[in-house]
Amino acid sequence: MAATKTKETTKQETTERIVNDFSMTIGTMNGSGSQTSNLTLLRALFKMGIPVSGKNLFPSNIQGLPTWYTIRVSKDGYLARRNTHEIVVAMNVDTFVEDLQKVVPGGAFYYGDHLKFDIDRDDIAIYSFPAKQFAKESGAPAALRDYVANMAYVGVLATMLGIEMDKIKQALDFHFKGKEKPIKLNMDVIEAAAAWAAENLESQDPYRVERMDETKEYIMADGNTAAALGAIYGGVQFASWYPITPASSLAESLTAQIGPLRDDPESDEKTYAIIQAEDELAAIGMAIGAGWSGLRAMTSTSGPGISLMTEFAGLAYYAEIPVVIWDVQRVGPSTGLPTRTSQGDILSTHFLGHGDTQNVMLIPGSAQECFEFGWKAFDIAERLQTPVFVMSDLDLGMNQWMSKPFEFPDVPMDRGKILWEEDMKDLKERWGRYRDVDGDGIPYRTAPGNKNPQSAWFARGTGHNEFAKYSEDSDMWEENMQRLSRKYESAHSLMPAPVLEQGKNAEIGIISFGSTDVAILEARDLLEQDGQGTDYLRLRAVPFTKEVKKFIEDHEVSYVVEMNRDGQMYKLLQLEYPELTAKLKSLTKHDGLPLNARWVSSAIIESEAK
Amino acid sequence: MAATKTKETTKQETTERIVNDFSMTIGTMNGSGSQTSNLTLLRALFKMGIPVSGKNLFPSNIQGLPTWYTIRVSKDGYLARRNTHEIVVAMNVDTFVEDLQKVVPGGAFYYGDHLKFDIDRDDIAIYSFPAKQFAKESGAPAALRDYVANMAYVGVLATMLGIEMDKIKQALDFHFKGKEKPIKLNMDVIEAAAAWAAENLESQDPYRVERMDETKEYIMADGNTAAALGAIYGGVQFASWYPITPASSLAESLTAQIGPLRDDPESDEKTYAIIQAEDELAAIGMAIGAGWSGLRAMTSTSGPGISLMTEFAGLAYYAEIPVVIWDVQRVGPSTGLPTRTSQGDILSTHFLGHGDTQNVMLIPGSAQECFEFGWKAFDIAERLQTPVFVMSDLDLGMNQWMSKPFEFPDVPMDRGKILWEEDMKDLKERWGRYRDVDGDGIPYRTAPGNKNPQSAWFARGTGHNEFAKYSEDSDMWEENMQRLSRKYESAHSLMPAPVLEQGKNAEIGIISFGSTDVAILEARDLLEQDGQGTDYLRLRAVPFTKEVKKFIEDHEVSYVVEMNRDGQMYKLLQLEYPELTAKLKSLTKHDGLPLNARWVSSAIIESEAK
Amino acid sequence: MSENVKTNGKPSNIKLNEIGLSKNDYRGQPTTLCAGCGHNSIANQIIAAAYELDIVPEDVIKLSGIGCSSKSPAYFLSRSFGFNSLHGRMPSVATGASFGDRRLKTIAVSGDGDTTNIGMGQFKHIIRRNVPMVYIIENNGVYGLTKGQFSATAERGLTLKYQGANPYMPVDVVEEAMASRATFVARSFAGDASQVKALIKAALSHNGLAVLDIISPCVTFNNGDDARHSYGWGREHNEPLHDFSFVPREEEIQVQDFTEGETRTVTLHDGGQIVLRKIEKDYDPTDRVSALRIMEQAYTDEVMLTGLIYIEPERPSLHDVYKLPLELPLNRMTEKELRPSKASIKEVNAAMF
Amino acid sequence: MSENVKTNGKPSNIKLNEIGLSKNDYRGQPTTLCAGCGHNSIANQIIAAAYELDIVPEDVIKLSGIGCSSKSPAYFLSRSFGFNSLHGRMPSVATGASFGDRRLKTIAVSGDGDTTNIGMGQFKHIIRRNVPMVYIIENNGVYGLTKGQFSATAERGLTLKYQGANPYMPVDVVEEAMASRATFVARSFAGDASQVKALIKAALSHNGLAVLDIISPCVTFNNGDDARHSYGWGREHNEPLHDFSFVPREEEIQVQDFTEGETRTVTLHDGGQIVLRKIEKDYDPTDRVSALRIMEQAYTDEVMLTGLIYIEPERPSLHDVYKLPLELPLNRMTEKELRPSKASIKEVNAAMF
Ligand SMILES: Cc1ncc(C[n+]2csc(CCOP(=O)(O)OP(=O)(O)O)c2C)c(N)n1
Ligand SMILES: Cc1ncc(C[n+]2csc(CCOP(=O)(O)OP(=O)(O)O)c2C)c(N)n1
Ligand code: SF4
Ligand code: SF4
Ligand SMILES: [Mg+2]
Ligand SMILES: [Mg+2]
Repeated sequence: MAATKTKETTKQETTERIVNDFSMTIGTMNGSGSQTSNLTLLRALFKMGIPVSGKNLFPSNIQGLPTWYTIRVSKDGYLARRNTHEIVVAMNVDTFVEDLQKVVPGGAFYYGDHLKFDIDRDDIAIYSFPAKQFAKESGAPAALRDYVANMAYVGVLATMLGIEMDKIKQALDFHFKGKEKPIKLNMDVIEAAAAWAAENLESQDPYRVERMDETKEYIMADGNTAAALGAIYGGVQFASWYPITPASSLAESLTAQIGPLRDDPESDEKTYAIIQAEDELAAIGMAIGAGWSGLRAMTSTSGPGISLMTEFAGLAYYAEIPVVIWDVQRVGPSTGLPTRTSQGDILSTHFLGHGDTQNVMLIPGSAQECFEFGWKAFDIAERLQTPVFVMSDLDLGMNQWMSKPFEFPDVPMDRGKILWEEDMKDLKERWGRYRDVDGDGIPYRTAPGNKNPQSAWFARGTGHNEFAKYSEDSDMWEENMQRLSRKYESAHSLMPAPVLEQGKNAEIGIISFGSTDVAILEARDLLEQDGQGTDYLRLRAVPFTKEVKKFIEDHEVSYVVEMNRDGQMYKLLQLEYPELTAKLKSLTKHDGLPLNARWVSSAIIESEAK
Repeated sequence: MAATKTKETTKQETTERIVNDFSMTIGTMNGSGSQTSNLTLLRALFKMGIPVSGKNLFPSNIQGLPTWYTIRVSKDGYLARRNTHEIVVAMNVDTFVEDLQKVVPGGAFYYGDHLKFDIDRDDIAIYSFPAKQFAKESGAPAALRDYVANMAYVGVLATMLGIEMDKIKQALDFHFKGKEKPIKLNMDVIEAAAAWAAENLESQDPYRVERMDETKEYIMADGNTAAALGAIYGGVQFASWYPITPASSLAESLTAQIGPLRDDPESDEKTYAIIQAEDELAAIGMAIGAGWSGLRAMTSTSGPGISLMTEFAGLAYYAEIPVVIWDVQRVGPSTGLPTRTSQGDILSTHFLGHGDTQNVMLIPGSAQECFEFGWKAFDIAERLQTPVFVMSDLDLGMNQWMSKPFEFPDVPMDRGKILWEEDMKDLKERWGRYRDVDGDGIPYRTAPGNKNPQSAWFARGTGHNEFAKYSEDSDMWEENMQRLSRKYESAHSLMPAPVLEQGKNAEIGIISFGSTDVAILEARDLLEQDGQGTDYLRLRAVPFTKEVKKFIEDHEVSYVVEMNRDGQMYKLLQLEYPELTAKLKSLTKHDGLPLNARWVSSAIIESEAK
Repeated sequence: MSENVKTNGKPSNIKLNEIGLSKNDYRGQPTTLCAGCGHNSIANQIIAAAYELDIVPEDVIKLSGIGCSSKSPAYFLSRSFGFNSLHGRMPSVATGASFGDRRLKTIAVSGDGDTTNIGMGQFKHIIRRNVPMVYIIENNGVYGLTKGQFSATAERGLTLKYQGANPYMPVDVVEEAMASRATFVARSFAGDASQVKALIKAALSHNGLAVLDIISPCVTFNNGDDARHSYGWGREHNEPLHDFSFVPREEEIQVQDFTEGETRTVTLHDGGQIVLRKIEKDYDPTDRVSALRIMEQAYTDEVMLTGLIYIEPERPSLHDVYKLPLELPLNRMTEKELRPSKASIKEVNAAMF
Repeated sequence: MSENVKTNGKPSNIKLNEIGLSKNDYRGQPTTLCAGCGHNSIANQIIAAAYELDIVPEDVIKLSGIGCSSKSPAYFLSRSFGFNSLHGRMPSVATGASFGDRRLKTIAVSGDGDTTNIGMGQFKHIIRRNVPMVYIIENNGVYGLTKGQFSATAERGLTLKYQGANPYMPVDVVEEAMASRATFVARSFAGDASQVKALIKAALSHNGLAVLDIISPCVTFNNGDDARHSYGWGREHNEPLHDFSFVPREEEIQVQDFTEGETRTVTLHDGGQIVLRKIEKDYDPTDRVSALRIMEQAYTDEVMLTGLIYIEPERPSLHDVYKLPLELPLNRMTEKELRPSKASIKEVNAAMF
């Protein structure tokens, strides 16, 4: 086999073994089916009880361009992306040279021996393996061979790192939903490769895995699936969407999962509808129509879609139609980097729509929270009668995360202030669609089909009085807009409070949100090692709850860490707490990659040193 | 005639005559042709040398709903809307009662005697006149009679107030472009009514007009016409638009005016194209295409259109396409009050587009400035290679304003950094579309048709390198976005500086912008009368120039006065000058009416008293 | 329909229909459209049709976009829920809205600008979806509400003051509906009250999307050259404040009943004429090829073909496709129907790996 | 075309065309589309057509929306200016872009999703405007770039993994173009190289909008049921990361030349078949009625009619309507042509009152 000059002679002083603590990156070509191999590795490690995370760095392309998958194995439970690569597996001829350079000194480099390159590094362990051979020998049909070939590295790594074969089997089992044929075909290749490695490769690097007991209480999920499931438990009835990376899989998961959970086996009738619209304008238009008609309605999209929804968002805000809009953020402006992650839509979404608007946003920070906000968003939208934006991102939405199990909603559904026939019988005053009866700025609504002859109202984006009648009256306009401000005030108390993590000897604060959570948690440990204690506040919503103010007040300085260029959340905090602005510092990164803990800690140290 | 009980007996102690200092409101039905009468009054007063302003308060409707026209006559040159009405002319049966109540004690109430109402006020002068009679007697064809009827009040007011007949003739002459027939028809009615009034009405109120010499240096213009003319002098070549109140007349003026000013009498070929698009998405898309192809391109719209342009705005920002977008603001959110004025799109337009964007905005404060920014916007857009938003509003755009004459551009056209064949011959380095050669963040561009084989580039909204090639590279993305930030920094110095008006004993500052100017100027005098000196900074652009910071620093407190709910400019100032936030106070009014000086002065006094 | 009945013991000489409602129960707010506007005629026929069909007003939802035409839902069926949405976007809002309670009838009104300019995409796509509803296009060839610019249905060469001559090919709503394979396609003229009413009734009982292209003259802005001329100087000035100087207050044009197969010339307010031809009696509207043929013939003959042009009654509606419940409408479902059991969450977590 | 000529004194055995350029001068960046994708075939024919027509690459602008198809302008004519705009919005951008220098040719590429879903409105309206350009729709019935959802041109009943069965009527691009009265309407199949090239050449010389609906199979996502089945388990799993497991690397389908009037069955990568029928030789494409007839016939026969279906050469293009200059293009005009004289400002002010 060894057609390449595999410098297996490059021996290293193998110091101690490094167990369950490394990052491994696999470079392949996209569309080559490597995802199954990568997920199998990730899942097997997870089932071994070791904290892991997997990040897919893929191009905006269907087939043929480089893609990398990074698995971080961390006995300490750090799940953020790291910039260092202890183990690299090269399967893509186009990136072989750069992949080789990625490996940290003392690390390990694996490659398929069909890639013929001179290898110029002797500070790392080098292993080559006959990737294509196992596929050929597997008896897989010719058309599937390239695909199965990627299983070779699974087998090789299993042997070299110590990944347990039955966990791999379990992963494949799950992946192929128990279908024997594909499981066997893949397992055969893996086993052949593992056996070959055992016989032909001698480990010269310190990296190993070993069983732990740290993942028992976790599941593995991507945020989009979690969101879809959350929506199902939230009683979603109408979802309209238009395909866009990285949001598509949210709607597609919904389509796939809702039937089994919601269909009545005794009836052919449905309790929901999911429509692929012709574009985002139609997607949100449909959802608003459905929200108006009394349904729990949602749409899911990403930046360009949000931009197209601008006019409709203003209508929903002003006509007070409950609707949930998931923005699985990717890098903008414009088409930007469609397969990279970002938190760049915070400001524009908050102010989405011409005229005065203040949009409510929920910001999940984990897959479990995607589930939770999946249902909670409907409660809030219906309670407030306003569009609720849930700000996820590509990293959270599309990557697999170790997550706490999803929890069944701890409160009954809140359908908000909606009146049906029975409710209207008891009304003492004439009902008015936009009357602020309770002083909280939130009016009562009715829905089509209500047979009370007083229940009908006319929804419109034009000026209206308390009875939803057309009005151009100046004072009426102003009063109604003031009521909407009051409603926004009321929104504060409905928002999920931020999560506070207190540190030892914490002098400084960190404020962050969303998928950066894992990087911040790790960065805090790094900072603590450097003697810098921190408190950490993870925001989960805009508007902010009172805890936010207190946190800023309580700290000399709070670093607002986010993944965009302009410090968008920092700006919102500035606007909310002008008097505290001097205590805030903005730290931003906007390279499209999941945030890296080391960057955070260094940036803070650097800033503190000033 | 006097079928109504006109209480002409209600005599008043006519104190002194009040000359050239009142507001007069005429209530009619829209679609009844009263605009010609109103404008005739306005223009005649203007030609008498008296400072005047006219505001049309009209419904979002074509025919039949109430509309009011308010003319303010002010010897002191105050042109803002007032809430008090010294003279009211009632021609609309639907609003008679409320119109009657509008008159200030001691004021005058005129009405057509075809309106039969009991009149319950004796604190004002009441005049009725046989509005329909003059029209009937005029010999106007039956179909035109209702229309001509409105000229009656012009004649009556001419007599009662002392408006000179030859100035009225001049106004009609202008209005009907010298066409004899309509001029005569209308003039006949006016003269008949005037004669009738002289004979039948006795003045019992103090309000009069007298010739002055205060308007010689002015013209009368609406902001939209001014903007169109400015664009023509700016060499506009491509304008795409979609009808929307209050922006339509900008494009329609452009259509009407460009031919005579730009067509070559010897050739049938054009130097421009104006296209009514199928919607705003297409309107801005066309303008961006044209901008990319090297044309001076623009579009004009209002709130809902701006919302629809969101995605394209992000493309233009990121691909760096020069294009000018006029936002003639009306009241939002949503369809809102389409015929009322607002400054409510400041924040959303600045952040328009998902991802990180910072849009440049010009803010004209007068018709003359609409003209000036009409041409300047192209210079700035081409210099910066970015969309430039010009933020006008309904009041400025659609009402007639006394304005300084338009000034021929004082600088040659700035086409920015564009390279043609000759320019490229001398290049030392390889040209790259997005290279920051000069360190100002502004790259060099080329346009289609350039025959240099190196000149072609591929415009895209996706990540690109300095040579406009597709790139997903993380660092490249970040660097390019940082360059765009640098470009925005460079933009600061290209922006028109604010206008500073210094007051006597000024302790406090007022910051405002756009059409509020006239109200602020008057409010400052009111404040000064109350012993409160003020300095006044009128912003004319975002980003802010250095004068803004200095102004805020130099004042204990600066009131940011604007016509929206949320204090949008105040927020932008807050974001730009966090350290100065404590010195800023927000004063907002969002009732859709042009700002009123008395409200401004009272609000400031009230706030200062605290 | 029963006439002059007594209800609730109160004597009444108002005509009541089978469900005891008078025509007043079907009216809306007073119109604010121009006197003589064709849109008002159509609103009246919606009122008449609903009244005569004994429809409970609360069983109807009414939707529109933005425009003079799109204001009209305010002028009929006050007791029905309504949604005056965004310019060009009624189809999407109506689609979503119709899912709330599938037992309700949906009546949607749009303008030619609303549907064929800004709304072209949504119009074409709602047809593909066959959402069960009546979709009326009040077609006047101009943007009424923004004061008279060309819409996409304006004839090529039509000349309007301030706008010049229209250089573009017109959109033919019926042809578009046919190209998108609509299941109900009809055309009428606002002034032909009985045909309009009959078609609305038919549309209300169609299980799918019914496209009604109703030519509805704008008395104020779409005035042919001659007519404009005859108004004289009243409109001949450039008025930047956009308040047109003269609006003829006329009665809405009404066409006397005429027989199928016949042709009738109608003179509009502006003196312009259109030629209406009613589809022949024995015409088979379920035959698509014939439909295309007569349309092409009408195009050649320069006549406006009116009547039910095409119908395909069998194609399942969107509600059928989505298997929406008939008994308990979606919008009355509660936690019971909508939230999976507490027990199920275990399985979900287990299935997550 | 001259072959094997020497230019600039340098000997060469590369074929050069009349203007001394080799085919390489017409190529673009290497494609990043899937091997076997029909879109690549079309890009090659654009290259061939431009080369054979001796077009100067700098005299072309190329535009697109977003999608796999819309990426292709990067893969031809590197020396031409290009604009990869927004999803569904190429028509508006192209309209504006074409005004810069009317002497340039405009080649625009779009996908079926880009044109008939999100872009339906702009597509219909650019046709009405008759903007002079070649408008190619690379039609594969799916959204390739977002991984295989239905587009509006997908057949009703088409079943795709994860998407279920398509319940909606398909949009027929040719029918839409005809309904909007396009002046040049053609259909072809990506694998029919010579027909594609011939039609592109014809389109390039049409003074108006030329709609080319080119069926361009997506090897990766639009795989018929059987075919999917035959790939076996490779695709039969729910993969949330959206990385489909198997992409067959095949050659692009090529159809041998076949004569006008003939019918040919083509087997796609997935085993599905389409039947192409070339329009008869003596067919008169300037006759609209015939065009409608043969389309309806093809619909009934369930064949894909290919060839030039309709052409109306005389209608003025948008550039004609706007009287754009031919000598000095708009985008080379300077202050001299664009800014009115200083003197004129006086008159303007005087005219303001
Ligand atoms: C996004 C947006 N753009 C523009 C407008 C302004 N606008 C209001 S109605 C209308 C045209 C209405 O024309 P049509 O649909 O034909 O109705 P008509 O008034 O003729 O009945 C326009 C352009 C708007 N409301 N929203
Ligand atoms: C506004 C917006 N919505 C969604 C997307 C995501 N998107 C990219 S390409 C595409 C579909 C492309 O389909 P098609 O035009 O048929 O091209 P193909 O890839 O099949 O060649 C979509 C939905 C986007 N880029 N922009
Ligand atoms: S402007 Fe035209 S369409 Fe609008 S209400 Fe008047 S007549 Fe009707
Ligand atoms: S996914 Fe389909 S359309 Fe896209 S490049 Fe691959 S084969 Fe072509
Ligand atoms: Mg219309
Ligand atoms: Mg496609």
